[in-house]
Amino acid sequence: MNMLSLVTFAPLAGALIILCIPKEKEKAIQAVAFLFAGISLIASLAMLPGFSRGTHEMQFVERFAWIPSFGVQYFMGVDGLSYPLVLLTTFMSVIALVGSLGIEKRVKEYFFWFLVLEVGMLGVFCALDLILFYVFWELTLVPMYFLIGVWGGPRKEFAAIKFFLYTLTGSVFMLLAILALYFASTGPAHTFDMLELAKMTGGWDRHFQILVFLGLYFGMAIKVPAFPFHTWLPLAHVEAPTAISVILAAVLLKMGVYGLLRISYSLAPLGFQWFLPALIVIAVINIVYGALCAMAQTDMKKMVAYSSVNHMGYCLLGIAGMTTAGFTGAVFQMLTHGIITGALFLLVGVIYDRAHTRDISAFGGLAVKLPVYAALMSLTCFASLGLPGLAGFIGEFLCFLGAFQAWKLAATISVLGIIATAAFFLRMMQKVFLGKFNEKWADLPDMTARELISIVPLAALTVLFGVYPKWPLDLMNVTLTHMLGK
Amino acid sequence: MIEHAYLIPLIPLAASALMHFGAKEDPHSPAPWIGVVAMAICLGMSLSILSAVASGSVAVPYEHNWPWFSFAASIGGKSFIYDMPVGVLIDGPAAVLLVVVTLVSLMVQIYSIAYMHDDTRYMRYFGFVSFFTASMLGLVVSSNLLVGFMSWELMGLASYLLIGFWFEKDGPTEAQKKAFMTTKLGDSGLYVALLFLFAKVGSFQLTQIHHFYDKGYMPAAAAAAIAIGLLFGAMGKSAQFPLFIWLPDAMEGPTPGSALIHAATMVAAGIFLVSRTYFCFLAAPQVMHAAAWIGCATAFLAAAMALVSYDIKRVLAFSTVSQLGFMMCALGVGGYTAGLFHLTTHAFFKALLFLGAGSVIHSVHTNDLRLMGGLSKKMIVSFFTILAAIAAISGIPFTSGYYSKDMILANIWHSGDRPLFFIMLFTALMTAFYMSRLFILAFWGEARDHEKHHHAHESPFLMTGPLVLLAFLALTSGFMLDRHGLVYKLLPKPTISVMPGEVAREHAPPATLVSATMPAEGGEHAAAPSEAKAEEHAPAHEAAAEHGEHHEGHLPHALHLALPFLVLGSIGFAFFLYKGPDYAAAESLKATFAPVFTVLDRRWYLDDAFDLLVVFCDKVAALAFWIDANVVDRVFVDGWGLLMRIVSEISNLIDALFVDRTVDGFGGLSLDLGVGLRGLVKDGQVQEYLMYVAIAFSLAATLILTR
Amino acid sequence: MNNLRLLLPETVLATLALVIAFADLVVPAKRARVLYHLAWLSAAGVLAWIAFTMGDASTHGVGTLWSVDPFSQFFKLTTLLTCVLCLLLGLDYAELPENQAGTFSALMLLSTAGLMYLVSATDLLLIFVALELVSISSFILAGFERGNPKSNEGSMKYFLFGAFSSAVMVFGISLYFGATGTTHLAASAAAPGPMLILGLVLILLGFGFKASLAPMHFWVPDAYEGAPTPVTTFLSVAPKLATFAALARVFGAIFPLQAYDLTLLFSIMAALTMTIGNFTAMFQTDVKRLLAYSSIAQAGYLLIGLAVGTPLGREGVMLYSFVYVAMNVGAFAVVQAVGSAKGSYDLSAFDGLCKRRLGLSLSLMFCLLSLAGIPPLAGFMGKLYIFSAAVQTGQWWLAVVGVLNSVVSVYYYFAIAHRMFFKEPSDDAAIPVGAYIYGGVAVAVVGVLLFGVNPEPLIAGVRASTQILP
Amino acid sequence: MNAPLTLAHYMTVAGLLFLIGVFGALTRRNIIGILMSIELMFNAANINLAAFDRFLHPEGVTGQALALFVMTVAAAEIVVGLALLLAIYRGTDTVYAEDFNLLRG
Amino acid sequence: MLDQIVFYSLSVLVLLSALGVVLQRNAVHSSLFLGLSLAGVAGLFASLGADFLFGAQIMVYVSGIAVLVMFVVMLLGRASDLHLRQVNDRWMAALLVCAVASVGLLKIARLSSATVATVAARPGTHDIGRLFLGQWLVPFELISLVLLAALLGAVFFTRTENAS
Repeated sequence: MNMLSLVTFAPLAGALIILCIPKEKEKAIQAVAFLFAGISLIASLAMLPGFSRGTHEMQFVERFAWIPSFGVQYFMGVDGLSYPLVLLTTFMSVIALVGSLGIEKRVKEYFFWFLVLEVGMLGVFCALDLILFYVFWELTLVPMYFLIGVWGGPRKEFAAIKFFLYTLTGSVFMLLAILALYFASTGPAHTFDMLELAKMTGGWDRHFQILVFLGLYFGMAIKVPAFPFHTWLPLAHVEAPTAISVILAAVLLKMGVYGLLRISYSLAPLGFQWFLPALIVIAVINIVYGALCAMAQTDMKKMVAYSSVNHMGYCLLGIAGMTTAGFTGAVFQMLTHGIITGALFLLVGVIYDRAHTRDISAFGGLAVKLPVYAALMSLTCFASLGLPGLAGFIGEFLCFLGAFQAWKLAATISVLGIIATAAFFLRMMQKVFLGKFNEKWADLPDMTARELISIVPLAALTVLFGVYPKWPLDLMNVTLTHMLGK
Repeated sequence: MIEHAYLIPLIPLAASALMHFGAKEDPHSPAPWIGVVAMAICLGMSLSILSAVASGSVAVPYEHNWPWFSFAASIGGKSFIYDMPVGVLIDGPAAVLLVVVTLVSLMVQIYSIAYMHDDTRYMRYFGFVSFFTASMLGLVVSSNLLVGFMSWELMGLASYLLIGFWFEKDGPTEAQKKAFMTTKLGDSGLYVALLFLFAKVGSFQLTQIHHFYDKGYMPAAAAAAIAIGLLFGAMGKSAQFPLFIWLPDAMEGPTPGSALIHAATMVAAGIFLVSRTYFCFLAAPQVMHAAAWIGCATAFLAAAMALVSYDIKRVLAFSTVSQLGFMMCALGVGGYTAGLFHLTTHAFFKALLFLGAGSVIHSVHTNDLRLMGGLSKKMIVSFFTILAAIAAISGIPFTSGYYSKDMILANIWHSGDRPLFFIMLFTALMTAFYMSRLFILAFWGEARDHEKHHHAHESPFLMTGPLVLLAFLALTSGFMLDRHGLVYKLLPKPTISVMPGEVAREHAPPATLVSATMPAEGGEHAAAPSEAKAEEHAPAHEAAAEHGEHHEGHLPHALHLALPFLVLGSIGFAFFLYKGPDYAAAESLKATFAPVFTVLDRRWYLDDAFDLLVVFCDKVAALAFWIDANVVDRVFVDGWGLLMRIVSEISNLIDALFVDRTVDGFGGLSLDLGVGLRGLVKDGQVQEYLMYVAIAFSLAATLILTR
Repeated sequence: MNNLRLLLPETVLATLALVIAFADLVVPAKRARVLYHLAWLSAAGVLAWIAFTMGDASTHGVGTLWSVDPFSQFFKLTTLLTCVLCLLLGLDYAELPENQAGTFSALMLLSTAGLMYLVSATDLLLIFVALELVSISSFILAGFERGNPKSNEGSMKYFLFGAFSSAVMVFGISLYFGATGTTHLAASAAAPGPMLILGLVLILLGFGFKASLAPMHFWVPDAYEGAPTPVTTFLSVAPKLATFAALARVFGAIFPLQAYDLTLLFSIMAALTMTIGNFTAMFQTDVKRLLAYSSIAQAGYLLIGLAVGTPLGREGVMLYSFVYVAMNVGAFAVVQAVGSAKGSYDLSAFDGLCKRRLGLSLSLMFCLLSLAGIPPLAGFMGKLYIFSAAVQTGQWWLAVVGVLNSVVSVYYYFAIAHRMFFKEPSDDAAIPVGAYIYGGVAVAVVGVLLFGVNPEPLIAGVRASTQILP
Repeated sequence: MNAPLTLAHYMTVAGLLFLIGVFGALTRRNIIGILMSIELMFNAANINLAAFDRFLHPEGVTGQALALFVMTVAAAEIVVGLALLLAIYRGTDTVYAEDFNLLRG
Repeated sequence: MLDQIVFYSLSVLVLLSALGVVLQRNAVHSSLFLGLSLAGVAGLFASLGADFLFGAQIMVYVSGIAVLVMFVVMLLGRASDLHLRQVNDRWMAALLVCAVASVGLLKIARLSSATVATVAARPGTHDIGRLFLGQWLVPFELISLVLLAALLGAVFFTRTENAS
């Protein structure tokens, strides 16, 4: 059975079915969306027993010629790097769907675009052919444009087009780099096959690899987002509806880091090494500067958005270390950042839905009134600031561990970012939950069942991965060791 | 029993979870007893472990590890899967600390049942205390530095929760943030040290790291860096200068919680960390010396602040800081045993002091010493127990403090650093002075505020019981431990047989081999031979160390004899100044040295500096965001807009040459080029179109032909 | 003699055009619509004829002034396809004078026939005459809305521009003749001298006019905005693509750019065309004008394929051309439906279209996305091919300009999407959509999606049709 | 003056005539003027063709024949142009090129 | 010598009357100059020995097109036009463009130093006919389609009843 195709395209089937349902039948539309996202989730989980932790080879491979005259294949497969991200995607999609149940406007279109978006995201992580990868990569843009632009906040339209143009600019350069790789490939015919291309890197000169790397990097860095290409992120995050912020933070940003590891590193190793000194500087800037910017925010959502900049900096830091620990940390950090920041956005959405403001200073003492909310928010914030025992710590620490071997000074400076992260999260908690209760919010209800359903699983995973990170780590260890071993 | 040591942190953790999630808020709920019982069990286990260790019936260090998780790592370019274990490592100091922590925590919890009875979040409080204790116990037993670090950080969280327990008020919320942030600042040092250690050793296991150091594989520079990092971490948690600013503010939490923080958990953690990684410091003598001076500065500065404060809890807090300075100083001069000895004794008498102070505050509803006075008549148990504690902390002969402080001073004396010694000696006398002052103001003489005095009453048994027990320990623990050199047996100073740099680098085995060849499990087998080997290799060192310990145990005879009299003199001076209802002598002295008092009152301006730092950070953050919104976004978002602008300027220029047209600037998404190009057809003049064609082709043709 | 047989389809089509032109005199005005049907059926018949005989080698060959080869047949197919679709759209275009159906369809067929001659021509004389046939028919078609001053004005500008270009081109042809002694296009006859080069450059101007290459593009927005929408659709596709075919033949197969040092000129023109088209389109508020600039930009992308001068580039041009038919016709068909219903082609006419006509909105969206080159739509495959050709020859700067331009294009394509999906409808007026428009849109969207997801048959077809006979 | 006539002479005349035509097309305000200028450009090409035919390729008639085609096409062009102009003149009452500016931007 | 005199006088006639075409303020004079210039071109054809071309030029251009233009000028002309500038304000730029272009054009002219070649038999008009109906049949037929299209256009644009 073609599991990966099932996982990837089940939501597409759902999207097409939704198109056929009259738009008044909102319940049916939601049900279909859940059904097909659920199929995807279950199918991806069903791969878990069959997924071998002991090999670095691609698994569940599907391959047939797609555009033979151009050497393009339909080539899907997962390994320890991509499989955890596939799981993250299917899981977070279902969570975000729960978070989407509050959508009341143009329900049909919303779920249609949502499912299309999920197809794109899953495809990116499964594709092993560069063109296929690029197609899926771009496929995420259009749904995202609509999801932000129709269902977003006050400046949604500007945010949507900025997101689109910005990321598209990056990805077209990536396309050029992909084409350059194609023409550099040797053998009976040119190929877009990532695995084949990775074997040929030895024959390419350094100059070429640097150019290719830069092209690829431009696309990836905007997605990550790495300084100075990060400024679309706060805007997009702030304007997007809650569930879409969740997806944006949890999955979309991961595509950039994944691309760096899967493509930039594998296909232009010399370029990658050439770029490392710059990458480490960018990582440090992302961490420290992102945290500082977050500190200056009064809007909770924007603060969380900047914290994403900060957290993706850890991923870059881990990658820049060029050590297995760093890579492991980066991948693990992707997972945990997805879960934690997803939860954070959901939680910010909860308060926004009630109070219609996200201004940190508008609240005060809410812990008395909303104990469950306060507890979950605190847990998530502490997880996000890297408190040991919660998921954020392991990834962050491994990133540092990996980077420190190569970049002692940079890693040491980055540690300051941890402090700054703690500072802004603590301040937010202090202003919102602690202190004197602001009587304005006297009739704020605590969390509803639907909200709990979407957030509690994330909180549980946060704790679980914090105290027992073995499961996700075991999935990726062998693959990452092999990546650096060659 | 020792094989079940892993349960010691887990039981309170489970109790905490149970109390958090399993019980409803209810002042009459018996649920707090869950925590008490859990702690009692832990205390029992700890005592049995301690006795086993003391009697030598189990071999120490005892280590046992379980696999936890694995991750891919690489050291020196070689990749391997590192199996991170989680485990326990019990040695003498750990065994002692277990008893201290569980005992103090037990006392605090029993005491709190009465003390916190009326609070709305009664249950939550006990949950926090158990959680706090569990984190500390985790640090104590952990065989693995990373797990230790995790416990360490969780302790930070616990302190955050406990200090901010009354979060409706602004004071506690500020204090909790300050505590968390300041210790976090220190933790960053520890963080870097951990990274450095792993980068060098390829393991987080204490025994393996010790082995690595023992063989002299660690380069001197790295050793110094690691030691600095560890020291920095300890400075944050153990409130050393200049990071001690959080501790006085931490008073905002419930008083029994403060007792826990000051006696058994937070502040002890830093000292314990230094002792746990003492070999790292031994390999970096300069850092040790710096640690001694930091301890000294801390001790002196804090004691000086304690001289002038009228807030009973603050005086105690400053005294804690000061005493921690003593411990750090002791560790810094090589007085390992003395430092830990003082940690132990201090735990008892400081817990006692806080609980006693809590009892007093509970009774008179104020923290202000000036409003107390004459309480000895009303609160007889509190009076005597606090008297015992003050005797101990002041170093009255044969109380516990006398032994431990004596040993510290002896160690400092033997380090040969005379300025250090005399400052510390002076600080010891200041200790006696301010504690006596506190005592006199609170209990002696006549009541100054008769209303409060009238309401004052003795606390219930649940509160006085722990006081009595702790008073007993404050008086006797020093004597008990000092007898027969038990303290040296329980708290032996670690050694390293080869100093860094004595082994050529190339002889060092690849670091990965260290972790690869040393199985994570059965660490006790691996550790033991290394210990044995160390002895084998350096018997001379060992003998010298042995000799030194005994020698360092004593001050020169004259000093040793003079010390009690100096202390008594200091106490007498306090009586002289603060006798009488309006302590006129003290007030006149204060008037004479007003500037000094102001400086002390302002706490050496360190808090102001901290506030400035906070403001500065806010400014930096605001600046960063401004840059982001106004520079980065402009330049990079509309990123290539810059390029477009240039192109457009050029096209503009060409345009102007022929048709004299200006292009308006255009905001938004840098549509300048578009504007310029659009200008070409602005008027819809067909002959203008033709003109452009003619221009283009005449130029092109001419260029091609005249090439 | 002369291999006249090879040109049979064109000749038949031209004859049918004549028949329709004269039938106009006898068919009563009420029944004039029958002439539209006759016309599109004729074109469709010829289309089928060529399609079915395309693989037949006997239909290929070299004539005195022409070569019929798979390459030319491919472009004849695209031209005929466009013609059929535009005639169908014309059936649903109310502004055309009813009683002029014969003239209209005859002129459409005549220009189509002219384009078919053009793509096969290997002689400057035939090229010139064919171009003139197309031009004169187009001038008239562009001015076909007599009552609309914009239509007249557009036609006039188009005409003046066209006449000027013809004159320049003729001067170029005269120079070519002077240099070679013949009008036949054959590299063997021509030694690259200054006269030849100047001649070729001036001839290029004539081609550039038809293909709307910068700086000969100025007429495009005016003529497109003024012309009846089906004509705009036709003009934006068929003459452009056929001219590219002729350019590929002349400046690719016969006079390789590299040998005549024209690569840089072509590259600069390509870059200019894209940039001007895209950056100017950003400001348009009239959708037809916007799409006119977009079609200029598209010509720029196509020119990259020629500028690289490789077989891959030529394949790219062919692939892109075919895809371009679908996406551009689809886009214009929706625009025609909305514009006719609202009586305005202003962007605001599209406000909230998705509330009224979700299908139309999505179709237009797909076509626009395809024009922007967003995968997995057909336009992406075209762009992929074109840009890869540039990358292959190392013309990096051209590729970079190209991709950046496709980013810019998103800005204005999405301005329409923005209107359709993000705005509220301004009025409650119904938007009637004719059956023929639905048909055209359906064909276009299916093409855009199908060739995007599964481009292999198209690529195979292109690969099989690259052969250019001398 | 006495130098034998060469191709260069004719080409110079043709070139100048062409440029005069271009100049007129670019500057005449009256559309008929533009049309006439374009006619001059066509004629310049024809001079070229006839001269090349005579000087370079006297053995054939290609040049002359080509010039005949050009003539025909030019006639067709001007017919359409004048008809168009008449039609527009009826609507707008102007023959000046700069008045045609409905379509712009 | 005669050749030279004929050539130079015709050239001067052609160029001067062409200048008259583009510079004359009065459109009627302009069209008259057009006829003169075209006649001069016809003379140049004759001097080049292209007799048929000479005839065609006189028939088509001088007596056809020039007259047609003159009709239209008179049809559309107004007296007030005489007082208007007939050259737009881009003339300087146009002059510059022409100057630049002349560099290229004169350069190729200078390179062409061929003199009149003597051949045994100059092909005549019948060869043109043979060419039209032989090798160039298709363009020859096509040109009739061009004329047909122009005819359709002329009819379409000038039909008054359609103008609404």
